[in-house]
Amino acid sequence: MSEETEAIIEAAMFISSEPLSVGKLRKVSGKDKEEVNSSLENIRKKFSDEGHGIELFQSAEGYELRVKPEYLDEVSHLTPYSDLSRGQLKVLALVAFKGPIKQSNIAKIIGNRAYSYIKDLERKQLIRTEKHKRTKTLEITDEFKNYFGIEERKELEEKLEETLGEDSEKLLEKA
Amino acid sequence: MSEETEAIIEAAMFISSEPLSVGKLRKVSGKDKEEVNSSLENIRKKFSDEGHGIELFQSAEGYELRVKPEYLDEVSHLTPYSDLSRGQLKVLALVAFKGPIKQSNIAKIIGNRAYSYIKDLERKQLIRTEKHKRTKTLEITDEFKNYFGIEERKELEEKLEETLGEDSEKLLEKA
Amino acid sequence: MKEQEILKFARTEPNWEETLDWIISQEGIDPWDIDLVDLAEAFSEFVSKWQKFNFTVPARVVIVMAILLRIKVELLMWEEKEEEKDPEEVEIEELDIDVSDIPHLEAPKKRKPVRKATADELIDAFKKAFDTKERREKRKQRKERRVKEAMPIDGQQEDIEERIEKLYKRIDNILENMKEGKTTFSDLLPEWNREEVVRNFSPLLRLNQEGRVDAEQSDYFEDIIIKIGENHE
Repeated sequence: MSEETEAIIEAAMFISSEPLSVGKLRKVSGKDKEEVNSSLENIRKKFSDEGHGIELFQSAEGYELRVKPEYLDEVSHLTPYSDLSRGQLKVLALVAFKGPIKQSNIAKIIGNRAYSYIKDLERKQLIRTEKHKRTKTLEITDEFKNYFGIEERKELEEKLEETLGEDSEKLLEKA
Repeated sequence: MSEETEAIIEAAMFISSEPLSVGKLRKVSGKDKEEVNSSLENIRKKFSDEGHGIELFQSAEGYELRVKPEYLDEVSHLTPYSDLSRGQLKVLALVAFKGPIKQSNIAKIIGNRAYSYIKDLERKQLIRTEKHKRTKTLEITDEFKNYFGIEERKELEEKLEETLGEDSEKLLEKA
Repeated sequence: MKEQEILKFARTEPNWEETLDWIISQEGIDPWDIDLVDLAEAFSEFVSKWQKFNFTVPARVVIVMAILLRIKVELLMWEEKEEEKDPEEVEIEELDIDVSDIPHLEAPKKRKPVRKATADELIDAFKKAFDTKERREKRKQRKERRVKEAMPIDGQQEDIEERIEKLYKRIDNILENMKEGKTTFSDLLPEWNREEVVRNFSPLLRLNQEGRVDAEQSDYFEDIIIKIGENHE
């Protein structure tokens, strides 16, 4: 019964707090790789229909259901939860405004938990680390620009100045 | 364009952290009551199809998308979140398994914080209070059965027996 | 009941019959139709106000109050029982179970819908990152200060034995000049602050243990009373 497989995979992606790999979906549904893949294909087709506001999205992390980008602006205020935790956001902000920045420098500002946030952000491909001899430096990625919908990092700095005024310079000098 | 209305309503319900009223859906979609209602009806029909693992659910609090109860057991391990706190769940368990039960009796078992949990649960319409001269008694509602996907108290007791074995009999005898 | 009146009445040193009589007249209770619940309440209110003036309440009056209150409780319980028999009232037994015995109910899991973070949130996080740093540094400084305060200050660091003897001498001196033969911990200290308390408390414990002084604290946070001990030299 392929319909039931589709249903359970849809339910799994709906409730999951993170994207699911094919392996994970096989486990949940108890079906083989082929059936999982063809079910995913059917789900993708169903939701691509214009009457749907959500879609199947595949990223490096796996499969997930998400709001179609064209509706995101209109509905995203309906949830208070962002997919980045406060700690992750702090690290990301430091990399965005002060990058390339040494990993150890970030830990000095945020504390030791910074290392686990850095790992999370790398997994989400929002930052990348580069190794120089003894130190690791961090920088934002193209995926970061996609995520925030900007072309250049400069756009962010302008926004920072707009919101903070003179304080922005002081902050940028720190660290 | 009714298809777009359906899409945006679906997107809104997908991303919202709480059930949405028709009023709220009108605001988000910019459509009138009739169009919102007929869109909701179409969405309900679409998801009732066997190939879907999620459904449109209407409760006292509004409309929401949720996993179809028959798939819940198989996928609920994929998220750590539930919208009832442990304290609320304890009160709810007492009312479900021992109700009708006196409000003062619950406070005696759980402590004074019980009163605020009772209020929360009443707001969610999972329990209702009945006033008799000097005492208030609590009972579960139909909404409770909806929420847990349970038809009758008997089913609850069976579920309890499954998890607790012999202990459940002792507990139920005390009631 | 006005406090002024009670004051006047209490001065006459009444016995319990007179007290009862007085309350009935003061409260305007019909002596031929006394509501015992009301009377008990008025009586106990009277006694507690009486006590407030620091007068010694005669024991018999207190006993009468206790009897009246017991009658009141019994009456109320009887009334409640009567009400429970009321056919409208549902009979619900009181459960006597422990919190840990409550059956486990698992709430249906919910999806937690998330959205992307916004540029504004990123800017806010940038600001907060430095706040966090400052807070952490301040916390560290506070902690260091506290440790310093609790430790003897350099230069003043002296041998514990020396401190014990000094304290003992001080106690001895004070007691010699006093008739009652006892002093308090707070009187011993040149100044009541954390540093002095810490400096002197453990020497005092040692002296007490050795029986050279007899230190006693009647309750938590009460001052410590110090007397000369059995092994006084």
